[in-house]
Order: sequence, then structure tokens, then C-alpha cells
Amino acid sequence: MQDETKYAITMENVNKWYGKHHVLKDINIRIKDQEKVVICGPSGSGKSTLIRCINGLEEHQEGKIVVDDIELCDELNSLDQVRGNAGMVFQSFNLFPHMTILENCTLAPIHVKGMKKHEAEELAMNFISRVQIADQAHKYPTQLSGGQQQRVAIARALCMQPRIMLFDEPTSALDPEMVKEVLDTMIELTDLGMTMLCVTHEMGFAKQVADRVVFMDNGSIIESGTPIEVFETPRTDRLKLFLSQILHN
Amino acid sequence: MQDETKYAITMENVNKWYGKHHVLKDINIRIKDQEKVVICGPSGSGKSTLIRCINGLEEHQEGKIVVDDIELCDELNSLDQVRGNAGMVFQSFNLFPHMTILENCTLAPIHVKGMKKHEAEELAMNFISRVQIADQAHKYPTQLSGGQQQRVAIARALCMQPRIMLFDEPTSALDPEMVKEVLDTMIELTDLGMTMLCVTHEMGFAKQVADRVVFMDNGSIIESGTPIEVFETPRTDRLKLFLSQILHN
Amino acid sequence: GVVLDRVEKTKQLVVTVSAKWPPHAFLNDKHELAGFDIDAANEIAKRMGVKVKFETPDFKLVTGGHWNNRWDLAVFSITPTKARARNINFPAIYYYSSYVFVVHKDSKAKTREDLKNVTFGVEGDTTADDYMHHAMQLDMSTVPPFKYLDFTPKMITYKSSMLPFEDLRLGDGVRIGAVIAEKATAENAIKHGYPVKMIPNDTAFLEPVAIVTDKGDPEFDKKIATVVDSMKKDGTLKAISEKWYGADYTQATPQ
Amino acid sequence: MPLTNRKKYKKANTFYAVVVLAILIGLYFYFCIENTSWLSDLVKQSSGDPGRVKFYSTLVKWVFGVALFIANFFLLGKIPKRIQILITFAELFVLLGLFMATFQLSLTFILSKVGYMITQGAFTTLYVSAISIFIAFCIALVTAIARLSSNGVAVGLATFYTSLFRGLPLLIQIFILYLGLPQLGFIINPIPAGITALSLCYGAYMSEVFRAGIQSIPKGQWEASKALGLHKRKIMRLVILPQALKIIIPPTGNHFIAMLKDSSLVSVVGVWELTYVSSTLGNREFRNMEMLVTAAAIYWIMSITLEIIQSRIERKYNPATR
Amino acid sequence: MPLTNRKKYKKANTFYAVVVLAILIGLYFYFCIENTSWLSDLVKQSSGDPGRVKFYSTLVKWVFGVALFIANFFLLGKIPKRIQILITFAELFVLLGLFMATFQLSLTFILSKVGYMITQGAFTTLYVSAISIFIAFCIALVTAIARLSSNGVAVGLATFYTSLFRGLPLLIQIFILYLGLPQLGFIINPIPAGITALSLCYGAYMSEVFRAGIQSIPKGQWEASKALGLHKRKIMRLVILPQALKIIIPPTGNHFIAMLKDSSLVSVVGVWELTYVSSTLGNREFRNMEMLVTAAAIYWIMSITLEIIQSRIERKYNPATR
Ligand SMILES: Nc1ncnc2c1ncn2[C@@H]1O[C@H](COP(=O)(O)OP(=O)(O)OP(=O)(O)O)[C@@H](O)[C@H]1O
Ligand SMILES: Nc1ncnc2c1ncn2[C@@H]1O[C@H](COP(=O)(O)OP(=O)(O)OP(=O)(O)O)[C@@H](O)[C@H]1O
Ligand SMILES: [Mg+2]
Ligand SMILES: [Mg+2]
Repeated sequence: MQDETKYAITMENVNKWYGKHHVLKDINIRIKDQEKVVICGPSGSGKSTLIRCINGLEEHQEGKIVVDDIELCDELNSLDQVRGNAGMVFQSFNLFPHMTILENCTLAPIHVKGMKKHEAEELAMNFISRVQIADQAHKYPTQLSGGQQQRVAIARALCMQPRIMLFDEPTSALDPEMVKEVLDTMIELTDLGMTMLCVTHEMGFAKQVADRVVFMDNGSIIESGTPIEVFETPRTDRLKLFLSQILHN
Repeated sequence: MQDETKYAITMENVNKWYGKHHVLKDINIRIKDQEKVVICGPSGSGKSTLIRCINGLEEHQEGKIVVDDIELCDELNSLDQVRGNAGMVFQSFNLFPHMTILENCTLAPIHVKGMKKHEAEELAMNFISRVQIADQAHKYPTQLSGGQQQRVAIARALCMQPRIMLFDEPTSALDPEMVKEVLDTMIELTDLGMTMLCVTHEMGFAKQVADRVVFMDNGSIIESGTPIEVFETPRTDRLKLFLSQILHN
Repeated sequence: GVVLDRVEKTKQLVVTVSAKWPPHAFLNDKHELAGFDIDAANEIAKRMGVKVKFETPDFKLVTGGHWNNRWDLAVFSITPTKARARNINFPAIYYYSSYVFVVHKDSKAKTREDLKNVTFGVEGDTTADDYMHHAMQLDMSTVPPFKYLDFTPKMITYKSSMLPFEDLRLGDGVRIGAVIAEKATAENAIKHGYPVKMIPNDTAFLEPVAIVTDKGDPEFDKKIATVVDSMKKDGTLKAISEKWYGADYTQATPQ
Repeated sequence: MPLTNRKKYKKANTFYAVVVLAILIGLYFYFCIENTSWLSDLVKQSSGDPGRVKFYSTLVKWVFGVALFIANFFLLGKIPKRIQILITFAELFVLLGLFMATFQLSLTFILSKVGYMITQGAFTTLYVSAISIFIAFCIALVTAIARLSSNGVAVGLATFYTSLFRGLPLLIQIFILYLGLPQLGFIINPIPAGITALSLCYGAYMSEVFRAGIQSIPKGQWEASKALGLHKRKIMRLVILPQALKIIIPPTGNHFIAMLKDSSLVSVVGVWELTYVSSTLGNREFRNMEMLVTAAAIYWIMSITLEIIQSRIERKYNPATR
Repeated sequence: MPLTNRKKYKKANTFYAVVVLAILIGLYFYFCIENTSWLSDLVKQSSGDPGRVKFYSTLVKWVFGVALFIANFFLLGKIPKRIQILITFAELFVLLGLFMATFQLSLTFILSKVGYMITQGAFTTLYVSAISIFIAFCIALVTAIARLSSNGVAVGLATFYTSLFRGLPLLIQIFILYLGLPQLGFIINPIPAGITALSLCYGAYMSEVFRAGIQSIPKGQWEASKALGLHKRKIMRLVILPQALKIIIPPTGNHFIAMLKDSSLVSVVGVWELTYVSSTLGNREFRNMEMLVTAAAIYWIMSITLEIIQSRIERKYNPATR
């Protein structure tokens, strides 16, 4: 089913600056269709920035980003297509505070995909149940605890059933008890043939589902390989240090 | 040095409702001076609410809360004294976005303790360095990544050098690499003779420093004991389930 | 001309009047326009064989000219001056209005000379204002000569004809000690119980008051002039004046 | 709300406080306002000079007044907040009434005119304002979005418009529209001229409010919506504006109330709205103060209505108070 | 800013676009405004009726005008946003000038009077407004805090004040203060009366703005400050107000600009501010339009100054644009 040469995401010599601060340095990476990639690295290493460049939330200044055969350029049209195919879950939840949980989840299906309201609600309830908050569907985000809020954000992204999913530390604000539920949901998604790019430090998850782990530091990709390669035979000192610190806990 | 009968925090039959939602049910707990207590439990179980009641950010409707021999009652005076002694770190960072990191940290020392500006800055830089962001001291919170922001929040609370520290999942938004640094800082604090009440799921931390672990579910305290008792010989099924889910990762 | 043609074609005369200038023009108890100006305008229309439609724009809009065919005639109690004549025409004078000195009831002043040290209240941008500044622009041929005050008193200028009376009523010299105002207004104030009186037997000046038209239609002006003239001749205007003022204001003599 | 009321009250306390307060106020009225002869008698005994009598009477009145004020404050402190607010309101209303009473207004005159003031004046005011408010709202929305757009021409147009129509006095705008448009070949009637000027002027003010409201929504909301694939227009309508409303409503309420009163300026072109009617009626019988006060009361009632509507809407869109 | 401009421009493009635009505008001016005889000649050949000639000339002018407008829009689309905004501004300014030219104002008259208008009129306007703005700001701050307090008396007082002084027309407030206070024994001069009325009225408006600004700061900020042991007053001053400013500034700017112009109402009691001076000068020589336009221009300049100050402050307090 999978075409050998088909890439979901291609980044070539991508560079990005915030003012004078060089946050992405010569990023080169190709992610195959249906590949599951985990990105890890210390704080401030540019993981979030990388993932935000991919669906055009940030502009890169140099290099080329191709998502699903569409090059991210200045035309709004290409941006739309990319975003239609790529869902995103943020580190900070970014829920819509004036809408109930259900409304948060049905907004895009109704207004982007043009679904009927009851269809969208059915679909949304499905994902809302998966993240274990079906009983909260008619509350407002501010009435939920932090953990519950992030789960809503994930459900909201899933409701668009995108071909590529971008996760920016989706479980970092979740209770350990819930992490598993969410990771299970994410693993289920892999059966649907989605490409996944996930910033996370969940080793267990990485080992179980990732085809590849990418380690970033200071704006560059330092190492990349299968989870076993990266976690068990780190080549650089930087990665060794990082792993020792993670495993210490 | 420690008086046998001295309790830092006493809660007797504390009940709290949000409207009709009963979020704290008959809470009874006594925390000795200098004791380190870890609270854990599933999402929505009332951990945050409990800790917020202790420094009066939420009102309890029934029962008695005594902090450092001062009963939390309707008089503003008692509230002030309690807050002067109890520092707090929030799940969501609540940094002051219009101030630099350094200003965030010196605000309370200058305006509550009446310290001179340069003294306060010296003190603040000390704690800011401990959480590894000395080079960011003159940036604004929005310019930092999520992890960096939570570290500032911890530094800010530490700057008041309180006798009791309340932590509400202080490391849940931190990168694994940084968790250790922060936990180390917190462990150092134990040498200063502080009482600590910490909502966290960091087992390693709990085992290393906690005198007691309290497990909450659905607004009640289900089990409490030494880390070894709680983690290794859980008595209730609820705790067993919770532990199995945490350890799965 | 354009205006005359239009009036004759539509059988309607659009007349601008004031509604806040009793007893020249005001709202009566049935909330209809009434007063000397209104009756005069009605009479003019009757003699032209057309109906009247009243409009009540701001004084400034009327005296500014450039009516853009919105209105045909203004019976607005406007005094002709040289400057105003640049923008509008004064085809006919229809009455004369006298200005008097008004003081508080408790005032000891008997003549204008006694007002040397009091503060005057004047409505701004009126002939009274000009009089106080020794800068009258009246066409002297039509009015009897008058004397300026031979001293320069302190003065407060107001944007309304009523406010000077409100201030005078507070007490003699509390804010002001004298007002220079139209006699009809002063009489009205006294009638409604204001604690004021006029300096007797002293008219500050007499000013002519004219019907106003926009520039550009001499035939219409001529027509208005003849109509007003006929009203004067057959005594109709005098009757209207006596009805509203209790005296004949149509002659250039102080009442 | 961060500033909460932590005190708890007993019912009996409330009752006693209100009764004591009522008695105190009653005493003050009787002895210091209605019936002050005892006071002058008292002072006269010690000094015969009438100037001094007046001075001392006034002094005593003030001293007692201040004492009453302080007693009032402390007594009210003992009762629940809701009733505190109500009583304070009632007291202030009575004070206002007393102040008005010093003008010795003729109530019969007011009653004979108030009907016409409402049917002719207030009606015109309301209908001119309502139409202008609606148009201004639309203009403001479009202008605010234009000012935040990426198109320089739109930004330029919107900024120029805002600056010009905020910058010119409304009266001058009405004059220029009324006198200027005929020069370009459009004869415009008084009411349309007034409505146009009001709409343009307040549209400019409100566009600033809208712009600020839209800008205050956190970037995260835009990003999340964009990532979901929503387009600018829909993001604006579905996500940003509903949240911005919380910030937009209070200053918009201000402008609506201000417009209600500024609509009186259209009387210069001969529209018989409330202010015009009141000054016309007042001039005739030299009862300006009566008409002013009546007009003021009618304006106040209209603006209170707007205030109530505003607080309803505010409550609806502010999740904090939901 | 969420709405960013993603286009990139080449310098050459900009140059050509500006040149073409200038030529087009020049042609339009020459053939459709300065020199329209060719047009009437053309029309006359096909029809002799003068009414028709006028109609067709106007039609042609409009058609070309609209075409120019569209061409303008497209050409401007090719150049960077900054220059777009500037050119649009310049064009609108010229248009405004042309509109004004239809009034055929006497420039010599304006020039002879403008000095006095500024030294007497604008100066008084500025100084009355500046004092009033300052007082209004203080009143608004106190009132807003009172409205959010836990003390019912304070809430009642503040709410009543806001409602009353927002609800009454400013003109009536000035009258009542000017005529009413003397009844209570205080003789108040025109300028103090005007300043008091302006301050009270705008204090009421701005207190609503302040209240909304303070309420918009997330609860977390209060909680974090409280947990640090800060007191209400300091929380307000150090944490809440600096953040609320971002939301407070734009509507406050609106009110300052509005007050600048509303200060003209104090002329009813004889203060010689800009509007009064301009209408007096205009009346004397019956050149009202000249004076109106000059006054308008002076008001505009003053309000642009305020706008610039506002945007500076806004940029300072809005971290998003920092
Ligand atoms: N808007 C911005 N302006 C300036 N600098 C920024 C901005 N956003 C991020 N940065 C900087 O860019 C660097 C990379 O940030 P990024 O958020 O991508 O890191 P990260 O790897 O996701 O970190 P974390 O794990 O803490 O979220 C950091 O040093 C950060 O301070
Ligand atoms: N302001 C509020 N209004 C109504 N319900 C609330 C409010 N705050 C919290 N709750 C509810 O109270 C319960 C306890 O919340 P709390 O935040 O204490 O949980 P928690 O144990 O801290 O959860 P988490 O680990 O997800 O932060 C939850 O069910 C939550 O939905
Ligand atoms: Mg990140
Ligand atoms: Mg919590």
C-alpha cells in the first residue's frame, strides 16, 4: 500500500531566526507517509518551533518545506491545503473558552468540512469518550482541571481526522493515569494510516510506536534513528547526558 | 529541634462544594512542622482544590483549617499571616506577563518584605540561577518556552523563603531534563526546615523526600502512609489501579 | 427666477422660522408654531396664494446663505447688516425691535449712567453684542440714531438669550448686574415672575428686522417686497404686531 | 471575582441597623432641614448678629450632616452587600431630589409638557440614535477588520477614516455634510444628514474599541483555529469576536449612551429631538430650568435602560460571571 | 499579529507601480477636473440639450473615477504595505482638499484669523481639557475600584455616580452646576464650572472603561499575587493595572479625544474656547464656513496628536507588539 518514494513531510535546509536568535539551523528531514516520528530534546532546543513551521504557524526564512506534496510558500492556498491535512495539538491547550467542550470539537468539522451539526456531534462524542470526558461534554473549558483540558484539545484535533498529526508535548500536562489512555488513543490512530510527528519525552510510547526518534539540541538535529539506536546506543555526548538525566527519574 | 506536638497544617472535617459539586469530602489531615507530604491521585480528585484552601485562595464551607497555629477564618489579618508563611507554585504558571523574569521574582521581596531593590535582586538571581535560567533574567515570560516559564514560577515562590511551600504539580509542564534540577532544588529546601506539601506524580521524588504520601480520589483521602507503604503495599483497589497505570509508562 | 417659479409651481412656500424666540415665534399649548413671525409668514403666503411649510434650522444655517433650494424664505427676526448682506438678501423690513437695559429688582440703578460699575450679560454674536463693542453694522438710514455707552463695563457673553436672565435672577451683582436684551424678551421675563426690571425711558437702540431670502432670484425678492409693503399699507401687519406685542412695532420709533 | 466579601451577617443585625439608620435620618431631616427654628433660637441667645446666626446654623447643619454620613457608613457596614447597595442608592436619590428642590421647580408646568417631550422629543432622539447606532456598529466592525488586515490600502483608508471622523467635532461634521454635500449635487435632508454624521463619527470611535478588543485575544486562539483549517473570516466570526465582545461591550455601552445625548446636535439642522423640544418649551414661559431637568431625567431613564441591557449582555459574554 | 502579510515585493515593481499610478492620477485630474471642455464638446456633438450635456459629463467623470479607483487599488497591491498606507493617506488627503475647495473658502480670511484662534481658542480648549482629563482620570480610577470592592456603600455610591453622570447630557450638567450651585451658596465661575462638569461626566464614562479593564485580567494573576502575600492595593497597582492598561488605553484615547471636542460646550457659560472663538470671528464677517473648517482642522491636529500619544503608550503596554 505504501509507495516507497512518497514522503509526507520534507524539510530541506530550513533555517529560522527570531530576530537575531537562530532557533532552527539547517534542518534536513524526510518523513515517510504513515511514518511515526518522535522528537525529543532539551527545553528551548526548537522542537515546538520546528513543528509549528510545518503547518505554517511560523514562517521559516530559508529552505524548503513540503507537506503532502504541497510546498509551503507564500500563497494562502497552499497553506490551507497543508492545514486541512495536518492536525495539531498544542503544549498549552488553546481551547476556545467561550464554547463548551462539545462545541470546541464540532467547530472545525462543521465550519471547515461542512458537516451537519448532529453528524459532527456524533463524531465528536466518539473522540470525547475516548479521552474519558464524555460526562463533561457540556461544560466550559475553565470548569475543567488542567488534565481534562488537554484531553479536550486532543479530541478536538482528532475530530478533523487529518492525514498528518502534529503533537507538541500532548501529554506533558496530563496526569500519569491519563497519559496511558491518551497514548493508547494515539496508538490506535496509527492503524488509520496517519503520519505522526510527536514532540514527547515518553520513552515507553516512543519505543512502542515510533519508527524513528529525532534528537534536537540548540536548533539542530543531533541524532536520529530507531528508538533502539537512539536510546540504547547514543553516539553523541549531548544525547548521553540527556538520556541519563531523563532516566534518573 | 522539632517539637512533637507542633503541626504546620491541620485540617479537620473540611468540606467544600462548587455549587452542588462536592469537591472536598470530610478531609482530615495533620502535617507536622518540617514534614514533607506528597499528594497524588487521579485528575479531578480535588488535589488542587485542597492545596488552594490551605492558603485561602478558595474558601471552604465547613470544617477548620489551621496553618502555623493560625486558623483560617474570615478575618483578612489571619489570611495575610498564613500567606506570609506559605509560598505557592501553580500548575499553570501565572507569571506576571508585563514584568521581566527578575522583576517577577523581586516583586514580593520588595513590596511585601520591604527589601531594598539590589538586595532583592541578589536574592532573586540566586534562585533564578538554581533553576538554570540566569541568562534569561531580563526577558519577558512570553519570550520563554513553557518549561522555562514554570521554572521562573518556582524561583518566584522560593524568593519569599516561606516556612511552608505548597506545590501544585510544579514539574508537570517541565522537560524531563529539567525535572531533576528542580526536584534537586526542592530537596535542598528540605534542609532549610521547610514544611512541604506537594501535588506530584514523580514517584522518584516522593520516595526520596516524602515523609508521607497521601492518595486522594473523588474528593476524599483514600490512603496515606510512608512512600513504601503506599507504593508497595497499596490496600485499596483504587490505589492499586492508579499505581498500575502510572507504572505502565 | 428659480425660486418664484418653484413656489408658483408647487403652491408651497418653505419658510424657516425659529421655535425658541417668544413672542416672535414659539410653540403654543397645542404644540403648534405661533407668534408674530408665524402670523406674518402666513399672511405673506396667503397674499401669494400658496401654502406655508415651516422649517426650524439653526440660525447660523439660515444666515450663512447657500440654501440650495431647501428653503424659500426666512421670517426669522434677522437684523440686516452689511456683512450678512454678502450671503443673503433683505427684501423687506417688517418690524423694528428695541433693546433695553434690564437690571435686578433690587438694583438702585435709575439710568444707564448708574451701570458704570456693574458686569453686563450679553448674548454673543447678536446686535446687542455689537452694540456693547461699539461696532454696530446697521444701515443707519432706516433707524433713528442711538448712543453707545460712554463707558466700557465688564461683560460676560452667553450663547443663549435666556442664560443672562438666569444669572441676573441669582441676585443683583451675584454674577452680573445688568442685561442688554430685546424689550419683548424682557417683558416676557417680567411677566413670568423673574425678579428683574427695565431701566425706564431708555432705549439702547432700535434695530430693523427683515425678511430674508437667498441670493439669486431678484423677481422673488421684488415680489416679497411688494407683498410686505401691501401688508404694511393696509394695516394688517400693525394688527398682528398689536396682537403679539400689544403695540405697533412696525414703525421706526422706540416703543 | 477576586475581591470577595468574606463577612457573614446575621438577620437580626440587619434589621436593627436599618431601623437605627432610618431614625437617625428622620431626626436629621426634622431638626436640620424642616424645622430649624430651634437652631436659630439657640444661636441668637448667644449672639444677636444675624450674619453670625446664619453662619452658626450652617455650621451646625454641616457638622450633624457629616456625623450622619459617618454613622450611615458604619451602620451600613453591618448589613449584607445587596441591601447596602440598595439603601445607598435610595439615599443618594433622596439627596438628588433635595438638591433639585432648591430650584423650586413648577411641577404642574413639567407635568403639562412631559407628554409632548416624550412623544415628540424622546421618540425622535431614540429613533435617530437607534438607526445611527446600528450603522455605526457595522461601520466600526468593517473598519476595525480593515485596520488589522494585511492590505495597505485597507489599512490606509480605515486609519484615515478613523482619524478624521474621530478628530472633527460632531457639530462641524453635521454642518459640513449638510452644507457640503449639496455642493457635490446631493441635497440631503436634515434627519438623514444627522444620522449620517452620527454614524460616521461614532463608527470611528467604535472602530478603535473593536480593534483593541480583537487585538486583545491571545495568539493561541488564532493559532489553534488556523491549525484546525478555519479561514480568517470564520476565525473572526466564530472564535475571536465572541471572545472580544467581553472587552468590547463596556466601552461600546459608553459610546451608545454618549450618542444618545450627542444626537441632540442634529437639532441644528431643524430636527425636533428631546433637547430642542425642551429648550423650545422652556424658552416660551421662561421655565428653562424645569425643562432642562425634565429632559435630563428622560435622558437618564433612557441611558439606564441601555446600562441594564449592557450589563445583561456583559454577563452573557463574560465567562467569569457566568 | 495573527494577520500577517506574507507577500514579498521587488523594488522595481514598487517603482513602476508608483510611476504608473502618478501618471493615471495626473491624467484624470487634467482631463476630468481641470479641463473638461473636450468632454462637453464631445457630448454636445451627439446631443444639444444642455441638461443632457451635464448629465453625460458627470457620468463620464464618475466612470473614469471608479476606473481610477480600481486601478489604484490593484497598482497599490503591488507595493509594500508601508508605502501602500502612505500613498492611500496622501490620496485621501488630496480628495478631502478637493472637497473643501468646492466651498470656495477665503484663504486670506483664514490666515488673518488663525493666529488668534490658536492663541486664544485652542489654548483655552487645551487647558480646560487637560485639567479635566487629569481629574476625570483620578475620579475614574477611584470609582472603578470602588465598584469592584466588597463594600456595598462604595459600590452603591460608585454605581449611582456612574449612572447619573453618564446619563445626563453634558450641557445640562454644565447648566445645573452653573445655575444650581449658587442656590446652595457656592458662586462658581464659568471655567471651574465647565471643568467640574467635564471631569464628572468623563470620569463616569472612564470608570466603566477602567472597571472592564480590571475585570479582564485573569484570576490567576490575582491568585499568584495573593499567594505571594501582596495586599489588594499593591496587587492593583503593581500587577493588575499595568496589565489592564493594554485594554484601558484605546477606549480612554477615544474619551480624551471626545472630551477635547465636548469642551466646546463650556462656551455656553461664556468661556472663549476654540468653537466659540471661531463662531464669533465667523459671525462678525459672515464667514462661518471658513471658521468652521479652520476650527475643524485645529481640532483634528490636536486629536491626531492625542492619537499618536495613544499609539505610543499602547505599544509600550502591549507585550504582543513589544
Ligand atoms: N516568539 C518568540 N520570540 C523570541 N524567541 C522565541 C519565541 N518563541 C520561542 N523563542 C525562543 O526560541 C527557542 C526555541 O523555542 P521552542 O519553544 O521551540 O523550544 P522547545 O524545544 O519547544 O522548548 P520546550 O520544551 O521548553 O517547550 C527558545 O530559546 C525560546 O526562548
Ligand atoms: N471553579 C470551578 N468551578 C466548578 N468546578 C470546578 C472549579 N474548579 C475545579 N472544579 C472541579 O472540581 C474538581 C476538582 O478539581 P481540581 O482542580 O482540584 O482537581 P485536580 O485533582 O487538581 O485535577 P488535575 O490533576 O487535573 O489538576 C474537578 O472535577 C473540577 O472539574
Ligand atoms: Mg515547546
Ligand atoms: Mg490540579
